[in-house]
Amino acid sequence: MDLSFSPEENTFRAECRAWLEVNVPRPALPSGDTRAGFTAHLEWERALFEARLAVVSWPQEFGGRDASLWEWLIFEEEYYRAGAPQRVTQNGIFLLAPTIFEFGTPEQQARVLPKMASGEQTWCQGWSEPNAGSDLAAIQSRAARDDAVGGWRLSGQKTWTTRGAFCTHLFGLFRSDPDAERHHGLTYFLVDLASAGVTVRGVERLDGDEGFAEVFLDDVFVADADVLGEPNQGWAVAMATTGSERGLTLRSPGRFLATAQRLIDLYHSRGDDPQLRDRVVAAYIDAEAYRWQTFWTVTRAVEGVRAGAESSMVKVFWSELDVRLHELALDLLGPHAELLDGDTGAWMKGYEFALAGPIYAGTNEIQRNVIAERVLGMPRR
Amino acid sequence: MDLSFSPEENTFRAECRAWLEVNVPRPALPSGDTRAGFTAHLEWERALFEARLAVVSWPQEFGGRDASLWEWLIFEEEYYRAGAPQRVTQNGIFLLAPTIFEFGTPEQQARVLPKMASGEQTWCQGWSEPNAGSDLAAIQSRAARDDAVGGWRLSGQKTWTTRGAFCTHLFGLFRSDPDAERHHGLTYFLVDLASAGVTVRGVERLDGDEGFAEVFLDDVFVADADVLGEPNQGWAVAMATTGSERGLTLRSPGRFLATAQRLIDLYHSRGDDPQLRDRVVAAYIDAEAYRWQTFWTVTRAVEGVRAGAESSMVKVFWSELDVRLHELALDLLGPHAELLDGDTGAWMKGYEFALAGPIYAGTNEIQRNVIAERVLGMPRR
Amino acid sequence: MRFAFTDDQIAFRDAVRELLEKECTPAHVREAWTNATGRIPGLWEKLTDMGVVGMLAPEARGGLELTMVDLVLILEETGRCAAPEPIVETAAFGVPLLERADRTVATARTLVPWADTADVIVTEAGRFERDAVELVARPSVDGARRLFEVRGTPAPVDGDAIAAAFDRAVVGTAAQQCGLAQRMLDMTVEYTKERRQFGVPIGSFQAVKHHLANARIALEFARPLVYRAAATLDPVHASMAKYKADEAALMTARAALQCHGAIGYTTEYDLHLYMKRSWALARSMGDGRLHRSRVGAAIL
Amino acid sequence: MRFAFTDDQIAFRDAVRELLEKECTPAHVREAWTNATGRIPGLWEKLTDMGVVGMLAPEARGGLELTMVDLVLILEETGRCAAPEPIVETAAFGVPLLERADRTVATARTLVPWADTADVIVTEAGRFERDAVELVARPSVDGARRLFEVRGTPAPVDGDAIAAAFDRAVVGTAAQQCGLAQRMLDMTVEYTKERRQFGVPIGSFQAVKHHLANARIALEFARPLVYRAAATLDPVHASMAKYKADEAALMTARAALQCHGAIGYTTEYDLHLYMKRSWALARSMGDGRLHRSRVGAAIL
Repeated sequence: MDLSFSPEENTFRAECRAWLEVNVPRPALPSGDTRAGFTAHLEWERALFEARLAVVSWPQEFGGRDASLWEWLIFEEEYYRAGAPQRVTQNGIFLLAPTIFEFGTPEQQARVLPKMASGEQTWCQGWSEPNAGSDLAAIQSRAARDDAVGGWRLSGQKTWTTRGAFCTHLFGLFRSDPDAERHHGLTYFLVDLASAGVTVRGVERLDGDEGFAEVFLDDVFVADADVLGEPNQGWAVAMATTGSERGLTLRSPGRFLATAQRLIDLYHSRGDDPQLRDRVVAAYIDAEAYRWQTFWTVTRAVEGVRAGAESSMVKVFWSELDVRLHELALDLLGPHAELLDGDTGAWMKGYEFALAGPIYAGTNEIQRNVIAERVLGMPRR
Repeated sequence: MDLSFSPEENTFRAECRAWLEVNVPRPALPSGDTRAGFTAHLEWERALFEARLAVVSWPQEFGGRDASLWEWLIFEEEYYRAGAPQRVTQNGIFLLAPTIFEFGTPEQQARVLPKMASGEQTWCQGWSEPNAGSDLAAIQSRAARDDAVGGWRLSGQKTWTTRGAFCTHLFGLFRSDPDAERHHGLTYFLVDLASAGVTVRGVERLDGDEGFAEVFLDDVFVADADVLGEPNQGWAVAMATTGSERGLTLRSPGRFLATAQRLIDLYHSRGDDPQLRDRVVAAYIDAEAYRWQTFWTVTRAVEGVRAGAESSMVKVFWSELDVRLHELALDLLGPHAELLDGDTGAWMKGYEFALAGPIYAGTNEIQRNVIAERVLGMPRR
Repeated sequence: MRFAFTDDQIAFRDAVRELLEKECTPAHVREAWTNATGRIPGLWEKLTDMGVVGMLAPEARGGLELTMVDLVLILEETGRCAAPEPIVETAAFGVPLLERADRTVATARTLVPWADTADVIVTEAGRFERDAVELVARPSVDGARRLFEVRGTPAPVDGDAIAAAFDRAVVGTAAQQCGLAQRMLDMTVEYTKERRQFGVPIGSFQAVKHHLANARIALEFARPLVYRAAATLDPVHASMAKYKADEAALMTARAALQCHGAIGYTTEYDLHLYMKRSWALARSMGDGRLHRSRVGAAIL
Repeated sequence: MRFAFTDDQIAFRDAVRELLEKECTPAHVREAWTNATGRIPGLWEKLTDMGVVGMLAPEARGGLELTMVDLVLILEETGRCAAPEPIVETAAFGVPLLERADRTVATARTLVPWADTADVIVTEAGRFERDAVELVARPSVDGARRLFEVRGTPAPVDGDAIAAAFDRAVVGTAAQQCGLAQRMLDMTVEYTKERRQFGVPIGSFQAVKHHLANARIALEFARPLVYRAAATLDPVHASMAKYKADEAALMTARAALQCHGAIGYTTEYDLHLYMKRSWALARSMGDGRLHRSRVGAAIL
């Protein structure tokens, strides 16, 4: 057991910290889930890309620096420590990219990844549908084969598409074999949202931002080159992405440690409060627990052990910790908790944002089923 | 809305308080769930009966004093306030008696109730079986008709029978129609445990007391006079008892208010502790909430509104409150929590006892299903 | 002992509910999010005409000379529809304090909702007349709660009278939380009966059932404390009521959102109107800390 | 950074597990409830022979000269089987304090388990030799934990050394709690797979699944804190570890009992052996209050 970082890792940390100190936008950018904010965020992400910090763990040819998982973690810790903005490119980088690395052709990798890293193309996830939320396998949107032009025609409706109103591209699952049921006969497509037949309608989220979209597809043409993996194998391809979303890559411990530290600052700014002190301590310990569980998992990942259903435990823990951290902040703020402005207004916005955690990427109820059935081996029914 | 008790009720309260002050055994009796303790408890219950305080709400002819529900509540508050012993006759008085009042013949009422009130006969509940716990309708014990002698022959096994090793009689459900399934074809019997063919084996509970028993029945004869309600209608008859067990009559608010008050005394004896202060306050408020919800329910009962599935809410609330109160006491005791002796040893015993609450009389998981389906009207499946 | 309302009280409550179901729909509340006042045009007059605003005022001053027990049921209804009106502030706090029913009152310890539309403002600092204050708007998460910092020179007020008025407002706010919890619970039960996933209504899943059963239990044990406090007007009883009602409302809001899933997370759906009100009220008229402290000081 | 155990450490752990699965079965633990010592005859010698007791002692004094990282996995195993032995007290606390492996040590802040069978007793008051103390037996809810009040004249001990020893014992107790949680979880998963009600295994009910999933999550996030603390031996890290491990063990005990139902409530069934140990350990070597205070003092 060796709990120290190497000199190279420490150098990398120093480089990240120094660059972020100078470059993180002050004052903070407006929400990236508004049209104006999204544009401002893309500028920031461009700067990050130019410093080769946008996708540190990717190969150099696609804009990364071949960083190890440890370096990626270090980058994330520094990123959140510096109070840097939420990444509006994250659904592409964290959800689509791992799938492209695993299933994409060299042509797809070369075409998609660099523009994703630079923010030139932005990706949203088109999985949920009005009747397919927790029950993802109930997808009804169709992909009809069009042999005449060597491609497919997509029709249907996707919903709860995060930042769908601002993104340029969508990745999603469509039913390519109308006779197959549930998770059979689905295909994974990459869709340019500027294509003819696409209509996007922004939907306002709890926090007032237009962070969701409904995407309507009416006979939208997609070429064979934009099928990811094999036709009708979309479920297996998508499940790799699901692992990423639930697991390590989306929610780095740096985020919750930074929130816990802000909570401690808030606690101090309000004067000692014996009624809430213990809850602050407990929340901080939980953020530490999350960090060390991540180190444990990363060590195994580095040694080639792939996390399976364990990632469901991670998703439940971070999403409920995030809610707890913000609830506690609101309790500390007392009568000022409802305010959206001033020094502390970010806590209420953050609370609203945190409330999405236990719902998206598979509700925590579904995750607990997965933990019971696949980690503990309890009977499905 | 009138929140005052009448002068008569206050007089009754004063009478109870005065009598209990003089008569409650000091020091406290040994546990009623041991053989020696059971005998000592019966002596106490006899004294209570002679003071006409054993069954205040019953008609005078059976040993009561026709007290109103309000007077019964007053008696219970005073009983727990005085630190009087747990009632070893309670399963008869609170679970069987309401059913006998509703379904019993005048002969059964006259034969069973006075001896129950005086403690001459003691009753245990024979419902659970090895394969019928939460799923009560899975009862397999059989009642075979014996026309030759005008009665029935019972065979099978009952389990988790509280105080079964010490009681003289058992009330229970047996399958009288072997072709009927689930809750059909059951009959409610009153069984003398001294009958030929009965074997009782005591089982040690968590707290080390022999508080459970297994009751084996091998061709035990029971006369027609000991069928409660109609043959094959046992389920409907028993459900009336279930309502009592879950609802008002078993867990009077006095019990939890008395526990909350002892918790406050314990808190003071340890010196102020800001870490645990809030939890003590919250627990006390919950005990008060339970009291006022009871007053609300009793008012409706007095006006003729019968509680239905609402009693499941009561059962979940009191049983989890009881666990919380005791957990908090153990946390206050810190390193002394594990001790079984001394001034504070009763808290650990009480904790073990409290842990049974969320399990018996229908687990709290089942109760929550009932609340969702029958109070809220959510779909069964 | 009779811990229940009279038929008259229930009938009055039902009449107010009927009014509010027509005049304070989700669409009305949405309007208040964006209009100039944060209130529903005309609603205050209708409530005044029914006698709701002046329930606690002397008959001679235009009131009904009723008690907090009568009022508490009505305030629960104003919570149930998330009425964007200073009704607790006026009917429970201000009217008996001023002994008149014709002035709208806004009050809070610090940030005062609907201060711009009130005739009289009362804060910890004292009493302000409408035309002698400077108001600085601050945005609440609940768009229909127009919050203001109040600046000016207050007139002193009688401390005991204010304390009694505050306790009535605490009970009134607790009653609104019960109404909000009931609304969110009802909406969610309906939604989970209709919404199907995996081939069945999601309300048939045990996890969903248990979330909502827990919310229902919390409400069941909060309400009697609120009604008791309305009858006794004891400050400690008021604090117990607020503490449990806040708990029920916050727990129900969490359960409601979780059981709805993504649709509950949009502002197109109505749930957020009630959820955000419950978040704000939980920290208004004394938050959990304050009320637990008051109870603790009395019992420990 | 490599936050994992070595193959050798795992192999040693497995060997100890194999021994304990044979020599510290539920039947053995039951015996310790009723025999004269509260310990399992012969087990201490076998643990000593394997080198477990003296892991942290210098080689010259009969030890293996290993570290707390090596020991923590072993102590987790002693928790998993609820070994009724002063192994944390001796191997983690006493051996490195005394720098020798041949004396059994009993220790606690107040009530000392297995004090009657130890060579040396250390409390907050100081150090007692076995033959110079008066011991007053007190009954623990865990019948295999023989507790004693210790009376006599202690020899003073070095405060810093005691503090370091205490922190090791805190980590060791936290490791035992993880082992206990794992055992109770495993037992309950097995039971709920077999036990049928309503025509299906009770483990197929979502409420049962979620109880046990919650226990599994708690354990997942407690263990790394325990291993981290074993590596750093930082007092604040030790407190974090104990706090989370206690939480995991207590939560698992509650879930395990609830999912078993009545059978878990009998002493004929084995669950209570582990459950009662976890209740006792949660308040030993510093309870939640102490450890939260230590963390709070460091971070706030």
